[in-house]
Amino acid sequence: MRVGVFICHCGNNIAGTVDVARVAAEMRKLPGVVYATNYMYTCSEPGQEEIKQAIRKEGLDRIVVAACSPRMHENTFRKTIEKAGLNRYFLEMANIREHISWIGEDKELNTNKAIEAVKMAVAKVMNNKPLYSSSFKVNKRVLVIGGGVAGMQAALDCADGGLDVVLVEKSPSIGGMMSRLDKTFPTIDCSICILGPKMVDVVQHEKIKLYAYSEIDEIKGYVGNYQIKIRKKATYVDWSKCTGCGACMEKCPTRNAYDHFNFGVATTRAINIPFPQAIPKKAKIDPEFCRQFTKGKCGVCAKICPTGAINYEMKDEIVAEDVGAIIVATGYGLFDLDKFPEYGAGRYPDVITGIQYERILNASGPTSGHILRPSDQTEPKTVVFVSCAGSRDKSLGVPYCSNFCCMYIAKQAILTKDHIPDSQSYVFYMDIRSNGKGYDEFTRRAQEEYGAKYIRGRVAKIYPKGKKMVVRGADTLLGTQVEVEADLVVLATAVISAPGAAGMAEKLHISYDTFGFYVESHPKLRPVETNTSGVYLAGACQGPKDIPASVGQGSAAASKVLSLFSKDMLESDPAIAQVNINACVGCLKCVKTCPFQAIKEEVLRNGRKVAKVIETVCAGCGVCTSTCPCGAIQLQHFTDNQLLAEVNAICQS
Amino acid sequence: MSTEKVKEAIAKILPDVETVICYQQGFDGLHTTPLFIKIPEEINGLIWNPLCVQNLTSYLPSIKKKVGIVVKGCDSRTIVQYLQEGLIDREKIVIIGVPCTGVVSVKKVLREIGHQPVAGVAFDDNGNIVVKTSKGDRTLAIADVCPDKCATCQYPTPIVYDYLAGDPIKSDKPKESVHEDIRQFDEKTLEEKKAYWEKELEKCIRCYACRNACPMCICQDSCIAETREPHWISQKLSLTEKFMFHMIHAVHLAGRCVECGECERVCPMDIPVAKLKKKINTEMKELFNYEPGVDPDGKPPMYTFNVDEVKIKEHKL
Amino acid sequence: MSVVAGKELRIVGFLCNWCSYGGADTAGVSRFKQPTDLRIIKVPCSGRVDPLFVVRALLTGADGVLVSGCHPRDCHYTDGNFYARRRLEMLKRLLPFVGIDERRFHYTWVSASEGQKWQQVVTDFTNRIHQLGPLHVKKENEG
Amino acid sequence: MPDTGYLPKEKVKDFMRELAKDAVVYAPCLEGDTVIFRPFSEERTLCFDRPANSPPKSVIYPQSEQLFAFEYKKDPEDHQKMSVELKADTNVPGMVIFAARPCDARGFTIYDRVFIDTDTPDPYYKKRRENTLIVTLSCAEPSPGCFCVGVGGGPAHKEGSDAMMTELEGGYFIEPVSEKGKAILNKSMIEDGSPYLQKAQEAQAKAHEAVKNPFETDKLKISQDLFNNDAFWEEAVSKCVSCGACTYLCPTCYCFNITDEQASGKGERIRSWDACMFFHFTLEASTHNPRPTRFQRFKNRVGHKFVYYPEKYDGAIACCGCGRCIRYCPVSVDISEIVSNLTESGQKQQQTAGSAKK
Repeated sequence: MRVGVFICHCGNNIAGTVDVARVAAEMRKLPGVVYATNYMYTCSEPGQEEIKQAIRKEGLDRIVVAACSPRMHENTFRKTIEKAGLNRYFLEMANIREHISWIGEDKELNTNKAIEAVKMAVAKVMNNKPLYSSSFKVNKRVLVIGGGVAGMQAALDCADGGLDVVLVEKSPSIGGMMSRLDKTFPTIDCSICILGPKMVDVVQHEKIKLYAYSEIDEIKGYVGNYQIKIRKKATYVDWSKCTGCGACMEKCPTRNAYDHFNFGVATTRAINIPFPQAIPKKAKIDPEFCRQFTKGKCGVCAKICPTGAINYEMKDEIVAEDVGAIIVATGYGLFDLDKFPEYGAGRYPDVITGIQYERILNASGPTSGHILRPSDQTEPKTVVFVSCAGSRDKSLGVPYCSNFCCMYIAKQAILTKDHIPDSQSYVFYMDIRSNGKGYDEFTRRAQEEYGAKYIRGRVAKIYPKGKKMVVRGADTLLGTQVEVEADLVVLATAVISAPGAAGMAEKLHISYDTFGFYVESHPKLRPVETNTSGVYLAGACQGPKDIPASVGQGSAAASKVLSLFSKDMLESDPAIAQVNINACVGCLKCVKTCPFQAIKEEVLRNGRKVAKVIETVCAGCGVCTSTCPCGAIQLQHFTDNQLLAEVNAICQS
Repeated sequence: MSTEKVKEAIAKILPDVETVICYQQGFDGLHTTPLFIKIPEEINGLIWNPLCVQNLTSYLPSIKKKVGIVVKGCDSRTIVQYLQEGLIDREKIVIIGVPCTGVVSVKKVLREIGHQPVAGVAFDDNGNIVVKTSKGDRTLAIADVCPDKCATCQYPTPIVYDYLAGDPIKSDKPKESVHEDIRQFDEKTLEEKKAYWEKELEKCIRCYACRNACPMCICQDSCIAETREPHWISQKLSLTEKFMFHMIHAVHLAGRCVECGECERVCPMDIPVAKLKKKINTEMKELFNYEPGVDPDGKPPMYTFNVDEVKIKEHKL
Repeated sequence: MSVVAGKELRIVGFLCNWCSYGGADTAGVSRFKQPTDLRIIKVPCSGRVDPLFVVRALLTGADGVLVSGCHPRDCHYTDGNFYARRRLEMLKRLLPFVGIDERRFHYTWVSASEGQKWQQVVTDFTNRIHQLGPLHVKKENEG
Repeated sequence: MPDTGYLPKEKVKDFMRELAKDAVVYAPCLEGDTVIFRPFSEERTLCFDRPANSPPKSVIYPQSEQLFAFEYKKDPEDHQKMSVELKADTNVPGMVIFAARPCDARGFTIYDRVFIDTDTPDPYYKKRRENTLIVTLSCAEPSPGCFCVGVGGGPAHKEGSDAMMTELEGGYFIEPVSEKGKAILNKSMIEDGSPYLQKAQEAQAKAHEAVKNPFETDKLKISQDLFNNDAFWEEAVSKCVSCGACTYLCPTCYCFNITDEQASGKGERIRSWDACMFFHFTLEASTHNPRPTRFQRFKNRVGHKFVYYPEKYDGAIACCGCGRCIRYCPVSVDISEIVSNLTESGQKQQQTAGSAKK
């Protein structure tokens, strides 16, 4: 065996705290290693060329690259050695950057650790076997989860690219948060006016199959071949008959149903169409409030419906869809008002959230676009906006910035002045974050042209005084206490992950961070991919994002799917389990523990029972290998002998 | 004694099976050895007494034809565990259960009589074994020379059987007593325990009698103690390798050991190897309320999980 | 010597590829300083970690072994870490019975985003092993 | 100098201390209930009253021994060049096996034919054998399963011993067998043995009487028909669990395996006992195994001892009848019974029994 070792300086990233030349020199002393060198940037074009040259010149048959994390460049170097004629699995990487040079300060210790890490990689690579991918057919359908603006954009781009799209939205209408907004910054164009046509495009696109008011029940399979179970929630209205005429809604005797679309700013009927532009424009019954369900008798809507669409007996229905890729665009949630007892939120009707204010501003909202405060339906003259209501507050578990509040507060201040010219807006802020195109100009306009008074400081307390709300806070620039008597207080509540985000991630087998936002493959270079191949991210499910960013990511995710589907066949990862039938005793414990049902029983010609791996289903976790008592089933590339070689390299030297 | 009842039961099932596995007299009075009965005449060679210790069920998985087998309460746990793990076909086994009041540990008897050659053995009606040697007779209470497992036996009557030779017996041993020896041993300091195992395992000659006699060691010819692919241990006779082998045996039996004690009974060097497995059983009981070989519908805990593990707490650093 | 005598002890870490290896990467990217004793072996899933690897390491020279995987419910392979949890807990309880201090073996869950937690785990575990000192392995007895 | 010696019981330890001055003295010691040959030291408890669980064979023929250590070395000038450095430690201290049983000592003579009396003697075995003095203790009564007289030995058979002790009331009568053995009579604790000669001979004769010969003849004759009959073996050893207890406790089994163990460019070649009872013993690299079943392996064990070895070495049986394989067999397989059934007289008995069955 002729092992070649390449130690990367990574500029000063590694060489700064690791003596790379010494590592290379030590490696040259190692039996089996016939070539070892250090190089400034191994991942660079000339760096890769050097590897290829050395393979040819020195006749290397195993390669170790000591550089950054294999999560970064393993694929790069696999391709490099493949080009030089070696099997791609004859590569091992030693992570001497993330795991060594960046975290240790002592150069001597770092260097020794790097030597050890490379020795382990050499020990492992000498046990590597050539592995060959097989290819399998791709199901060129894509599932988009979430029908907000990001999901819609992704669905449309995929559909326009010729793919069949299954779009699943959990609420009764697509449109997401954007459909609730009044105007959008920094252009002050009408949100639904630009979103509405997109929504229509979605529903009319022949390549898009829309499941509204539906949720993902189960996801099985792997890239190219996912099996999805979708739960169509019972609406109690047969949507194939419902024309969306609204007669039922008009006659429904229950008037106090919670209005999810309007975030409780108004009430709605027990049977309702969420908003005029809803797509699909179909009615659904909210059994929590419907008298037919709560009291057992009513039946008004059933009587009134001209098409006889009402069905109180309706049950959830499970439908199956097979797809080859998944775009996750499940959006975000908002911090609960109850988290701010000091702001009286939830107790005082005139302390509301930003999104509730959007609905009040909106012409199709409950107040028909007139700004009326919830308590007495009067026009507020003094409006106080409180930014960072929860955001950037470690004690509330939201240390991050919610990204777009600064901008929508400026927008809402402008709109308030537009609606009520003699009004005065105050904005309590920590910092103004307005770094998008045209954003800073916009916040300045709010202050300079629309006279919004920006006070840098936090609000300590809000309490009622007569009909007014007193907002007491600090002005940290002046170093004084401020009190504003407001008619209406709007809290820019923190953006949090969507409810149920963690559960969805678990179904998708993708990672999520402490806050429930989904983790991308690489924060810079693979921003829409996840670590589960075939699953992509779009929009605020990955982190707080405004509309342009969400749309951009939707398109990006779509382009990833399109490029994935540009091939008819995909290559399978050969690092899967393999059974040595001579050693297998047929106890089939591996069958019991395989998380993917990828192992089955096979009877050999001599009648002996053994385990058999279904190659396309095996995901390569290795649970079977650690289950098998006789080592007969081995996860390729992570076999017992490979891991033992690493253990021995550490423990026995 | 149940000897006649066992013989009757075997005569009854013999036409229906290929072989009936039971016991016969061994090379001396203290030892019995398996008897494979194929024809009725061979039934006369059978014996049944407290020296019938060996767990005969370990022959079952390798036999393809229909067999009959004689089991004590403890032996029947192996059958239950085989059923849990799908290692035998219940249809192909006819079980003659014999309620048991306790067997005799040959090693303990030999210790009592100073390892003298035994001329003969008899049993009286008061639960004693009478051992004849050249230096005279020695009467020992069976309860004093029984294997440790008998002292805390919870299943004197077999858990599964097709025929029961005798009347069922209920255990009179408190349930808490079962793991008492393990808890007591665990009270020792780490250094004491380490020294204990080093001294004991040092004696190991790696003959693998413990493994080959173990009914739950299903790998047998594929055991990783001998393979090089994978190469877990070498053939060196170092303490480390001996230790490693016994840890392999114990870990592979986690949640599966039916505590028949065969590993310990057969060890020519008298190493208390069953203790390691019993320790894991104690933990399996504590963690998952699981006892191997008791419930045919049970699931071995290492091959299943709960999303929320009530008893497993996250460990702090 | 695999470790720098007097400064380091031998600590072997088995990290799952998707969460904890990523978490260690995150810690690196964030330049969260850590002790240097740990040697990392990458495995696809904590469910791949046969408890016998831990035993082997502790018997042949490691002073401490750390296993880290995805948080329960968050396994890239759905159930791998559920199996790992049971097996590793079993091992943790078995070790003191054979005279090995169970504190020398730690298993935990660190996600790819938890760089800071990883730093804490490595620092605390390394400190603990240093407090316990080298694991005295009896000299090989040929016979 | 007298021809024989006498060692009073109270001087045994002194005598052993004397021997230990320039040799490692391996003696049967009690550990729990187990008797094992251990290097003698003051804190050990000696146990002479029954044969040790394991014979002292590992003293001369270790269960695993390093043949040599190797290390791959890189040429400092040219790292492409590599050499292998070999190191063999052939130093063997002087050793004494003390109070082994005559059968144990006789076992070594079976090895000698294989490892020493050949064109290519094994240097490791030879050196250890030559450096070892074997002082045996004749057996006063047989242990369970003993059948030494059936294979040409006996409780006071001297083949293989350098000197033999016979226990009498107050001490041990000592007969030197070899030149090496004679030397111990010089030790100060040893008294003149001639007054005890007769008593010792009586004791030895009595002991000989007490041992049963399962074959009822001194000239064993194995029936080839039966030996080559698979059905016989299947029937005879269906209970065998195929472990290595019989082999590893056997003073005459010498099969071994050679393996290399290597990590990080250095390692060792070791020779370790192997056992024909193990599946892996004959497993070929192709995965084919000529002896896949337990009965085939057992047949080999019996065959080696009672057929193949005698064929090769002038009728010498490779079994010393110590009975350990019977005593310690997990399932009480009795090799003496099997061999006795394999003889022509046994065959006749079997046939009559078989016809009665039918």
